[in-house]
Amino acid sequence: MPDGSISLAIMGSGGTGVMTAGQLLLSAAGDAGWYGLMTRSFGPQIRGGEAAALLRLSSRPVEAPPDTYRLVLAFDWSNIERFAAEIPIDASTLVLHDPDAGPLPAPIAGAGPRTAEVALKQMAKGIEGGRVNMIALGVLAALAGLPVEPLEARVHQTLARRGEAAVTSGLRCLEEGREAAATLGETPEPLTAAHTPRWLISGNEATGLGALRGGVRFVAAYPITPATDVLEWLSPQLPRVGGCLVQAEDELASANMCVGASFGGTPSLTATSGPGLALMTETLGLAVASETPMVVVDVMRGGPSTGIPTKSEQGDFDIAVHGLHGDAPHLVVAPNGVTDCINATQWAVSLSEALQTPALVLSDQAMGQGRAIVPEPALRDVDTARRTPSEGEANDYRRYRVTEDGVSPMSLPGMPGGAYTADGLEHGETGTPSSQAAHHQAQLDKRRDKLERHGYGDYWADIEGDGVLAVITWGSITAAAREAVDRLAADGIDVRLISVRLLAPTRPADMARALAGVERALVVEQNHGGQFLAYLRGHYDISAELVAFHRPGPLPMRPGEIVTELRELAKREAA
Amino acid sequence: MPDGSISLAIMGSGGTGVMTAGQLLLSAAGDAGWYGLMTRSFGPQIRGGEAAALLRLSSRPVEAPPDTYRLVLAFDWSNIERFAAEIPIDASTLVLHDPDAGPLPAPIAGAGPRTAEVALKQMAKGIEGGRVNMIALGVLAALAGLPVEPLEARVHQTLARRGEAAVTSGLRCLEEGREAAATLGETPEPLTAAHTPRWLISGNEATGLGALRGGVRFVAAYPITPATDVLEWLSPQLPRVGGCLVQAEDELASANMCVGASFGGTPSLTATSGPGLALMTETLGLAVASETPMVVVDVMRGGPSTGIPTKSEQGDFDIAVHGLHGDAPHLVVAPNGVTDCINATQWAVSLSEALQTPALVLSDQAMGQGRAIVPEPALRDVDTARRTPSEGEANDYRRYRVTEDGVSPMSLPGMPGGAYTADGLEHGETGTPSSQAAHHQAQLDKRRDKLERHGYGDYWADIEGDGVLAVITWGSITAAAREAVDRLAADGIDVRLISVRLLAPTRPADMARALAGVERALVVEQNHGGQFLAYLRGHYDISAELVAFHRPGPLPMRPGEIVTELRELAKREAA
Amino acid sequence: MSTCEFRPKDFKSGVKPVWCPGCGDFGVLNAMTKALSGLSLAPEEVAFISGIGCSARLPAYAAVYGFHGVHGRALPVATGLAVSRPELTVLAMGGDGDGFSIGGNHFLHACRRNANLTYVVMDNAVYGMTKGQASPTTEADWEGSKLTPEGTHIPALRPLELALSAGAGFIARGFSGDPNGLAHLIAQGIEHPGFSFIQVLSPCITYRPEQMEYKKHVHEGFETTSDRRAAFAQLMDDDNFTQGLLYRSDAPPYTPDRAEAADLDRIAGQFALAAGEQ
Amino acid sequence: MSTCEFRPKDFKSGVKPVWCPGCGDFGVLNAMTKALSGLSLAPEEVAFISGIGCSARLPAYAAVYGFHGVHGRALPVATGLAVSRPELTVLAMGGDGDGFSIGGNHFLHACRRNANLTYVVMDNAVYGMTKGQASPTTEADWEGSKLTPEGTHIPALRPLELALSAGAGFIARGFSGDPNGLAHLIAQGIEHPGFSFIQVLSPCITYRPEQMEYKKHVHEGFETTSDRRAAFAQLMDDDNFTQGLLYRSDAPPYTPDRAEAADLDRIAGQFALAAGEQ
Ligand SMILES: Cc1ncc(C[n+]2csc(CCOP(=O)(O)OP(=O)(O)O)c2C)c(N)n1
Ligand SMILES: Cc1ncc(C[n+]2csc(CCOP(=O)(O)OP(=O)(O)O)c2C)c(N)n1
Ligand code: SF4
Ligand code: SF4
Ligand SMILES: [Mg+2]
Ligand SMILES: [Mg+2]
Repeated sequence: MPDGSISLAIMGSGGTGVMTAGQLLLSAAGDAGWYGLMTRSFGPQIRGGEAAALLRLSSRPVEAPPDTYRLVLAFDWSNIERFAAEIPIDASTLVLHDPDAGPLPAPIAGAGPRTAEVALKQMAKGIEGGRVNMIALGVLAALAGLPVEPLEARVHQTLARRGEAAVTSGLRCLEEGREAAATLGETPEPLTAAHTPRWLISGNEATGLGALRGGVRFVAAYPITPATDVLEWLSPQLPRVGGCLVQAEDELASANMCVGASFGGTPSLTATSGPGLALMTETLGLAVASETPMVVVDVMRGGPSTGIPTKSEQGDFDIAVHGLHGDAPHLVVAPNGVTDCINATQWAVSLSEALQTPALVLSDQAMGQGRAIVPEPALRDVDTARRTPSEGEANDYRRYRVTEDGVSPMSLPGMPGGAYTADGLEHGETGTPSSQAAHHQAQLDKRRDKLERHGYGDYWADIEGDGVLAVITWGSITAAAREAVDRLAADGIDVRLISVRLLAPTRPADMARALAGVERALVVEQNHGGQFLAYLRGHYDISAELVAFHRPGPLPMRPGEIVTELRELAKREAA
Repeated sequence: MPDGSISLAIMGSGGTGVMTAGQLLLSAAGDAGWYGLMTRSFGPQIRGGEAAALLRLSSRPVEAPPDTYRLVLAFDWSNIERFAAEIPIDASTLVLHDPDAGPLPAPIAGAGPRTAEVALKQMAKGIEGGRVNMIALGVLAALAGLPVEPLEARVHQTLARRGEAAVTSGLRCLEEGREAAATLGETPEPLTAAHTPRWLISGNEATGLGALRGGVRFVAAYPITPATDVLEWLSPQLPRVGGCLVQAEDELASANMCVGASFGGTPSLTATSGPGLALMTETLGLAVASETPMVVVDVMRGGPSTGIPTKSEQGDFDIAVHGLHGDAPHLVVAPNGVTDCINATQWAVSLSEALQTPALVLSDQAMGQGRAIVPEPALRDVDTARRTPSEGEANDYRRYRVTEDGVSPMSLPGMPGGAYTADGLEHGETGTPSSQAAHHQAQLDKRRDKLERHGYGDYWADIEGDGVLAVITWGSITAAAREAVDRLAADGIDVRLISVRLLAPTRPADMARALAGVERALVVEQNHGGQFLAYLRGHYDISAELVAFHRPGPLPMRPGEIVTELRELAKREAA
Repeated sequence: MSTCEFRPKDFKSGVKPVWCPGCGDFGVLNAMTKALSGLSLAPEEVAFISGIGCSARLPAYAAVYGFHGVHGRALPVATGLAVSRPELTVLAMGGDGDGFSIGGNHFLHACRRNANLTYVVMDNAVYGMTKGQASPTTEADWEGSKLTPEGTHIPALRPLELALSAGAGFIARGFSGDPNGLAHLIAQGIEHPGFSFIQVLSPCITYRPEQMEYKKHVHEGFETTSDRRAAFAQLMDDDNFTQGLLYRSDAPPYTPDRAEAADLDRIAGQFALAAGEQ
Repeated sequence: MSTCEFRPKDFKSGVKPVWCPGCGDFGVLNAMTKALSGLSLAPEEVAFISGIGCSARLPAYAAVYGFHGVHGRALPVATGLAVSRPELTVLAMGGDGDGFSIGGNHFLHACRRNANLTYVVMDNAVYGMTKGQASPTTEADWEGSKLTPEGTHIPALRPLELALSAGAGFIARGFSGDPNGLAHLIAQGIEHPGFSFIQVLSPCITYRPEQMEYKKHVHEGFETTSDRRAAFAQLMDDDNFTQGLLYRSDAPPYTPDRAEAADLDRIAGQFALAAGEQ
């Protein structure tokens, strides 16, 4: 773990307020000028099951999960066997537990951590209206070295609506927690505060914001975990910018509503997860053939089928890139961090509008539901202008005219002279259905060419560092890969990081440039089959040796795992 | 064109009886002991639009389309510009046309064919109840050298239900046609008759038969061109073997009905085309995760989207292999000829049952709706036995038990002690939902391993010939590739043919053996993007140089095109 | 009709229909163009949205904006358009298979949602485009389909009853053989604020040639009501050939929430933390 | 009930439900096991088929054969099973979102098709599993969902009316708070040959805590009829809380054609040509 970062896990059974404690700690850390990330882990119960809040607080921006947790605080050990694998600990971990909760369970004790008892329940009982989670918050904040003021302010703000007594009791709990912490003889990590502007945002909120900034003004929604919060965040925002959201009866409807709104000229989006995406592919093919822009955000979860709805995985690469029937080139964009969800989604909207083809945004549960304190984002400018016919073009208007760059002017309902019928049947330039080979070839070429000929600029990938070794990756696990690269750099081993944001279409020349001089590259992804690796092999000509590193979810991809693989790679090179 | 084969095209506008003439010619040729193939080409009208019957008759089994047509007979030139590209002609072609239909249109005249007038309309008028198509049939049969008896017998049989006058008039027409042909001074190709047993069957019928032989006893149906005839053929057959067919409200229902019936122990199937397959992928993922056997036949047509419903293309490779969300390994089998539709479909059913995972059968319009006279098929034996729990296993029954070969015994409703809940949620061995990493990994491994560890035998591909050059292909265009290889062999150039039947899972060791010694391989497929090529590159380690040859439909892939590419390949090798 | 600026033929595109000669859908196309002309609409203000089927080919034959989508999904496409561009006149259309079989769920929810659009179903009780299979409105004992050669054994769906129970606010039945009457119904449907459903008996002369008799069976009879009870009562006596406007309610059309403007920076502002003060 | 060989608890699997304490679905599970026990069925002769949702988790909690499929598709899975294994007792079940939103089309067609199965919808007028969005049966002005914070503006669906218009032959409403009454309805549904639909008011105490009041609202009232007219009339007066069996018809259940046996060789024989005689 790099200096200036501390990781904590808080866990307990339903109703104990684990998440509230985690959120307060995160926001207070933000107010204190720190950076941080919080993810949540829930049991299968709809409500009130055991839960864990997993935090990492840092002096520097941080989006990767830690390798192990420094501090683990358990209210109780309810169903710990379901959680244990998600909270790696080792001998350096300090496990704080309530003696009332019984002995340390095997999965915890086995790692041989340092332990200390904190009589949370008993202390809470001693305070009028006292709550276990507030005491825990006091303990953890003190052990993390978090200044008192911002935490008290946040607690004050949160409890205020429950009345003064609640506030007093909450602050009392914090204090007792702090005192209990002082008796443990631990020295907090010295985290330094940033004085730059920062945001507190989740990936799903960032995706929503990116959509609005990209110009999306129509959203069709069908709820699905873990994408629902994108839609729920957008719902009250859209009317404020003149847009609207419609709840659809299913994903077939939501995708087709987007087609209809977009046909009318309104940039449109829906968000879903794997099972919903599967239901949308027929309509995505229609958008390809009819050249209708639209954006579908897929917040990936464990698959296949219903899979593991609340946990992250990068298993939808294949369906996103190859899941449409027939030859149906389209855009696939993967944000590679919480903040990047803003810009990447915005970019997807503008590419989709400019290229008149559907764009998929591949996010995932870890990034989407991860809540991070990030540097104020550098927002990219984009203009989402759809090409409409010039006056000249409106005479003899041909909707699917073959042009130099493959993009044809698109008239919108209401424009005189521009009437045409969009069609998912193969068609000639006017849109009239045709089964002739020449028309088919021309339109297939056009639909491919417009994607290949577009200038995507540098934003197609993040390329960092140099060296003959590389990591090639995509999506949320980029943060872990970046941290791994940093750690190797600290050991004097240079590794280039290539995080591909534009997954489709391919960028052969750009990739060749990015990989110039690279001899071996580790291809890192979080799925079982190595879907991205096969794509790189099948669709690119890469001379560097590609070494696979992929494993499925639900455990987050940790920097240390990648460090281990990279060290192997470095050794092989030396040999 | 090889010796002993003749190709003919008959065309005319709606209601002129083009297809009847074509079918009579084909069946009579069958009765005469010949082999042959007939495909149809229609205009966009639902009924009565222009149409062409495209035939190839031969002394030897033939399933590939010809490079050019020897004989073209036009009743009229209605919308010929839509057809011309599908009926290649050259200077050796004899175009027979009715002077009443006006001058030869440009797309025909341009190729500089030999021409002759046959006054079809006028002759028909001269006969009581005379019909143009019967006269044409007489002309063509004579020019093809078809013996008179079988043709007269077929015409007799067909017209009998319209009464004696119709028969007399039909036979009269044949005779006048024959006489007209005699005046043209053409010498028919000397086709020899086979005396071996032969079948007359379409690919879609063969698929239906294969399904029944594989044990399918439940079919759910939603019509879609060009798959409907699979379902329509099966409908009256199923009850005869104790099965049944249910017409569903949509493809979501048809796929899920198959899941339900299969859960109950009945081997189940549905047939569809691209748009319907797109709607089924969520359910296919469910079948993967819940380990429920089922077969989906995709009779491919032009894509993307609604595309070109009546024409052939191999564009659904990607969605078939990669179209499911999450890591969802399953079976994809491609019949490589009309007859092979029987065995390959039967095999798909039995693999699906044995491996408890869904199987896709990738057929296409050309093969599915092509009607061929073939040697009596060598039917493969298969036993479609699902593994059920032994008595010992029924105590402590665990539906998803991890076994050596990855296949777990599957109890069926009605079996005491075997009750379990099948689930698309990730689960432990008993089926109880779980989001634990260890369960996820174990079940993902198991679902992959059972496919990879199975012994598929030699039937995974057809491998013919030897040499350092190869053609790698799949599906219906295998016939054209085989003919191309034969032609090169006649020139002394040896080319190995590898027609892959098991598209998924991959067979790395088998492929390595098949390609041993091959230096360059032409990868031939009928789609725009080269989907199979990318798969071979991405998922196999092939040391031979892979050279792309792919183009979209709707024009059939002709042997001559492949010959040209192979000659190029052979030249490069020599260089 | 004296104020019309565009004649019915100005609403035709000139593309030759793929329909069989004699198909009922020709009459529906005529009725539509007549209705639009009568309402003094300009072609570019109108959008025709369809799924897949013979009948669903209609948009390309009109000179309006059209979208020929995928099978069964005309209504959500039309809903997206109508809701985001409320000033347009949006008509959705297609066949009985498209609308009641694969598209049944969207029909149900379009009736409930009541977005401002008009849905015309050309009902021929058969899948024409795929060459003659039974649709939901096909009689249980029709033996004309190879897929169900002994009939489906499933009673025909009653579209008007379904629409009424699902909450539709404008429910009518017309006949393609009566383009004037049909044009009038369509015009009323367009003028109705909210979702209007018009079932049109439109014979398929190729796969259901017996439907040429429809003209003998159709009869006037519906008395327009805005009382659901009265509407149900009429449907209990319906022989499936009663013509006219059965039911009209004045429920307000669906309009999703739209509020006053905010700028994007203000929206983004919610994520900013107070700068660290330590 | 004296002949029962398996007690209600023999139909429980022992898997601990994920349901919130107090969720109405516990009562439904109890009613089901009670009904099965009362009908003297053996657990292995019964199959529970569901889609996705809190309620759709039910099959795993019963000791019968179960299939927990994908969202909205319980009915086609159940239909495939019931039609191919007619000797089994097949129940489909799930929530109002699963059944009436994404699954609406299958509901419609299951009502029409009349395959022999029983469909129990645990209606809580909310999407519980995804944390509280409006479902088709949610009131138009319910502001509890973040997705539609000002309400959906869409009137709630009336499931019984829809089922009746779609052709269902057994239509009832029960309440999870009355497991005995519900068990009786379920038993009747199972015994009815054909498709039986039972809407069960089953409160979601987490996202619709106000539904705890349901027990005060429910009341007897339906008079079982086999006359559609009379059934519609009762529904016009329904306040959505009337309990009991509303409608039962004696339409024969769907059974696809099955004929006498032929062997595969005979079937293949149709393709053989007479050997060439030249
Ligand atoms: C997803 C999908 N499934 C099936 C089809 C095939 N298909 C095309 S049109 C049609 C039915 C047409 O019937 P109907 O809607 O009644 O229209 P009609 O042709 O009778 O006017 C079907 C099943 C398709 N195009 N897409
Ligand atoms: C295709 C698909 N879309 C969406 C979801 C997400 N999802 C799961 S359950 C559910 C709704 C559940 O509501 P209901 O059926 O009423 O069941 P309840 O939880 O209220 O019992 C949704 C939308 C999904 N699993 N699959
Ligand atoms: S098949 Fe029937 S519905 Fe289709 S165009 Fe012909 S007559 Fe009309
Ligand atoms: S969320 Fe509602 S429906 Fe789901 S288990 Fe809890 S109370 Fe029951
Ligand atoms: Mg129809
Ligand atoms: Mg619900």
